[in-house]
Amino acid sequence: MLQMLHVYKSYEPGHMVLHDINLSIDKGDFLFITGPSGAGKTTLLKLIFLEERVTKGQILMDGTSISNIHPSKIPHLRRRMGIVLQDFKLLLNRTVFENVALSLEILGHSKSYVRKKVMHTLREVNLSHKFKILTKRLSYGEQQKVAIARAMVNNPFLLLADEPCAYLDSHSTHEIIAIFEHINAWGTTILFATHNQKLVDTVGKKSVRLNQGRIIN
Amino acid sequence: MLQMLHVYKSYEPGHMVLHDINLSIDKGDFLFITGPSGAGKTTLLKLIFLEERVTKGQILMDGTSISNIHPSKIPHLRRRMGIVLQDFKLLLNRTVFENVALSLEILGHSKSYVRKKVMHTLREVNLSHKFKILTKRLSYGEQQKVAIARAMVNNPFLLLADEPCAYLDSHSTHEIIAIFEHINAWGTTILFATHNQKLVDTVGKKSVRLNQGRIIN
Amino acid sequence: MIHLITTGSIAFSLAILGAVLCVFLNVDDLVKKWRKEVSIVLFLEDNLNPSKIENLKTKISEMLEVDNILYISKEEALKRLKTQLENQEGILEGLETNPLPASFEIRLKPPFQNIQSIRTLVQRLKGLSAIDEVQYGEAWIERLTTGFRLIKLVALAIFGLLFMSTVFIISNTIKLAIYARQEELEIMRVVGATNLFIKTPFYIEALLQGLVGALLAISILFGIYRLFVSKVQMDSSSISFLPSDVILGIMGVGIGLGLFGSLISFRRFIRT
Amino acid sequence: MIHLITTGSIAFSLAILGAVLCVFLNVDDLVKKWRKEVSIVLFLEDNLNPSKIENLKTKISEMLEVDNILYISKEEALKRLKTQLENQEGILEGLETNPLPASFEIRLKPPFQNIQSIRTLVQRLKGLSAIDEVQYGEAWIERLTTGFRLIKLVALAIFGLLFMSTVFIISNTIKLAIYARQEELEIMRVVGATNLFIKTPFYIEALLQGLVGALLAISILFGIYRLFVSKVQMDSSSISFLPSDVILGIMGVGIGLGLFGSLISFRRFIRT
Ligand SMILES: Nc1ncnc2c1ncn2[C@@H]1O[C@H](COP(=O)(O)OP(=O)(O)OP(=O)(O)O)[C@@H](O)[C@H]1O
Ligand SMILES: Nc1ncnc2c1ncn2[C@@H]1O[C@H](COP(=O)(O)OP(=O)(O)OP(=O)(O)O)[C@@H](O)[C@H]1O
Ligand SMILES: [Mg+2]
Ligand SMILES: [Mg+2]
Repeated sequence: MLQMLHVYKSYEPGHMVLHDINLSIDKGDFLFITGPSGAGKTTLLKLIFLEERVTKGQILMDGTSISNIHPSKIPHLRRRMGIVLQDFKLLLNRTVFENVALSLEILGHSKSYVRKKVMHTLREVNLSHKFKILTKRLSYGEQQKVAIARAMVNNPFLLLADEPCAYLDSHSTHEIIAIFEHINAWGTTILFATHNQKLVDTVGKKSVRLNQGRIIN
Repeated sequence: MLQMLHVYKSYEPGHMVLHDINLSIDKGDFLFITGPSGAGKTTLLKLIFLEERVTKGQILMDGTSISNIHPSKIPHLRRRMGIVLQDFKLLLNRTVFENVALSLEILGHSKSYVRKKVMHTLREVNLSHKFKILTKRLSYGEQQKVAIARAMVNNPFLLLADEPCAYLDSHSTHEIIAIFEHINAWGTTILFATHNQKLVDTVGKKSVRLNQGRIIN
Repeated sequence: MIHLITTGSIAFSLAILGAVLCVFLNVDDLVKKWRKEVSIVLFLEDNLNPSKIENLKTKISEMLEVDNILYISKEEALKRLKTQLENQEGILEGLETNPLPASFEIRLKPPFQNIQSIRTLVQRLKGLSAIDEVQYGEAWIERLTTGFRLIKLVALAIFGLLFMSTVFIISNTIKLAIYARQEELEIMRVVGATNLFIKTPFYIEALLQGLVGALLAISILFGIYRLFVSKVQMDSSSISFLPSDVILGIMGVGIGLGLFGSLISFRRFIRT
Repeated sequence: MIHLITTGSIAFSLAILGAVLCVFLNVDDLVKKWRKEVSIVLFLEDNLNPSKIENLKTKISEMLEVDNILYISKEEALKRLKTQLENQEGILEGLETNPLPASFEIRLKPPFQNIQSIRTLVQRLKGLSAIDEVQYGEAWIERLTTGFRLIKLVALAIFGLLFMSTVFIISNTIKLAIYARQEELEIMRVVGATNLFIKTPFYIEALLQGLVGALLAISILFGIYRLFVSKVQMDSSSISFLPSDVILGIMGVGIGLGLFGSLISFRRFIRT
């Protein structure tokens, strides 16, 4: 479903952040991307949701290249994905509910559907009791859960999660992993970037290890 | 050196986030504050560096109460502390060097001292090769290290670290712990908030566990 | 808070724009009134018979430039001179015959109330028979014309400066307002909102801000106008408020500025 | 970018303020010139002997209100009337004696060029012997006085509105600029920077922005002024640019506005 062919990425001329990445991800995969700080995990995910463009190489989605896709098409692609960013990117002055609902509203769903679906997703991440609270009044762990809920609520075909459990205790982390496994079983492909090798070992899914921009296995 | 006597904190009337916290921290202590997401760890630290005021109770520093200290005295107190916040609070459009130097500049140190000391601290956290780079061009793990460097650079008598290793792999985490142990040995009191119980167990220092705003042991 | 600032800036800018417009429109009215008083006097030869005079009157009144024509007989002229001389009427007491000529007083249609038109008309009038002399206060008309040009230039300069400033200030206020909300825009983009979805609320907001700003501006102006009229104890007929089409225009400019401001700002702040 | 916006807003606002000031100062000059032409005419009884006239002249010229006094003899008066009558001189041809009285023309010192002072002076003049009549164009002076009041009120209204707007817009622009840098301020506070340490750079910046803005405004104005003078083909003596103290004032206002704007903004945005 998603293929990276000889992908290179540099932010500044002369300094490659990703080197010759080759990756093939099938529909329904659950893939961990591991590696130390600065390895290029976030960059790899950004290339997939087109926040950044590849410097060299090709990214194919369902067989067609997205490397040169027109900017106006990007929103439509992103709507079908779920994205958890390392810095959450939540609207801090809106309520938890509004943040999660945003993903559905831009798809034009009906109010009643949005309400039902958002509350259901918030219940899954144990935050339904705080749906009315302004997001800035949550602890960081709680904010991270909101970000996860927003990424899941639109039943994405692809979920990109960048360190989604960095601020969660091990109990919450395993709850989230269980949810991810559940939606993965329903067909969502998951890419999960983390520096936590132990977590990857515990969950026991496929993983790719990055180091200094290269895949090492 | 630092005492909390029957401290309560609520952000909104009727909802206590911290309940009857009693804590006594001696000079040279290295204390972990653990607890799940939303337990009140960040709130506890914010009370100490006076980002928030206690709702009830007293906080004594070196025997004198800081609960009713005049706002104009707060900066002087903070300058002697080191603070690593969960969201880093770095100046993203300045270089790594400038961010770390800030802590020293407000103390009025000479340029040459600032340069020497900043570069020394960056070397400790393995970031000296990136001192000239704009902070927004760093990965999150690297940004976290900058925040740690900024908190240490002024030889604080008290270091407050809120999840300082959330974005660091286990290797970097242990490097940072080692640095903390080192400055702790030189006299800096350390308060380290984390949800990572395993880390606390590995390091084997004193710890206090919070749950729903109460100390449980 | 940002909404308040933007709306307030629009309101204030438009209020000034409106105030200057109001002053200039009133000055323009005054100038028009003055111009109406521009007249040409034709002194007639003595002893013309009445039908000749009637003929001449019809001929002149049919000229394109002429708005109306008034016949002043010798007796009328003497009466006028008497009032003009005020306290020195004694001077006329010794007269036996009336030395003053009869005359036509001609007023012109507005488009011809300028020095060029008057000169060509005078040339034609001088060619008529039975006309002794043509008087038209050349110096006064010339001074008035220069005055008009001056006022128009000042008006244009101030208005241009004002308009540029208004556009500059409003568009920049909106730019800053958007800048302050950049984070929000970025988040919208991350979750896949289209540009249209992101921009529409901003445009609606800008439109409303422009409208509310314009209404506020007009209210402020009207308040000042009322105060002004009551302060100088004049009936409101001598100073008029902005005509309704100018008011509509101000509202249009307000909305336009709001939208234009957002448009410019978006081009700068939204990448992709 | 933000600096540019703030500086630009200050420049534009001050330019308008300066333009309005410049227009009003020139109008004021004109009005002063007109006022100088306010005069009182005293008609004298016939057949006074020269020493009596000389006496009267000294007496009047020593009055507090009188700036200068001019004697117009009977002959002089007749000559004047002839020019006044232009083409109707014929009327005077039949005269045997000169029916016009001799007169004094009095001009007043500036502080007394108003209707009240004139009325009391006229009252006193009427009490003098050998004075036949006093004329002073009451209607005209009254109209001029009302005109002055009107112009002053308009000036005040526009200027007030303008000044308020300028303060409002500039302080808000700065407010938004600080708003956009709130994150930076918060970070400074976390690391223990004192308010002084945080604010000083902002104040210096505001001061510089105000100064640069004012200089820009004055340059714009001077450019327009030069263009204007050259366009209407006048020598620069008839329209004057802002006097240097007003220029200094504008610079002061610019700096003041910058500082004042930051001051207000800080009170709102810095908690602690
Ligand atoms: N916008 C940017 N401009 C320049 N360099 C960048 C930029 N973003 C990231 N980099 C560099 O690219 C490298 C990889 O960054 P990336 O964020 O992908 O790492 P990561 O694996 O996500 O690390 P972490 O676990 O710390 O988040 C780093 O060395 C970083 O300094
Ligand atoms: N500004 C605020 N206003 C209202 N409630 C707040 C505010 N900040 C935190 N809270 C609430 O206080 C509680 C404790 O928050 P705190 O941030 O101290 O938790 P924490 O232990 O640091 O959690 P985490 O590990 O997720 O960072 C949470 O329930 C949170 O919702
Ligand atoms: Mg990353
Ligand atoms: Mg916390």
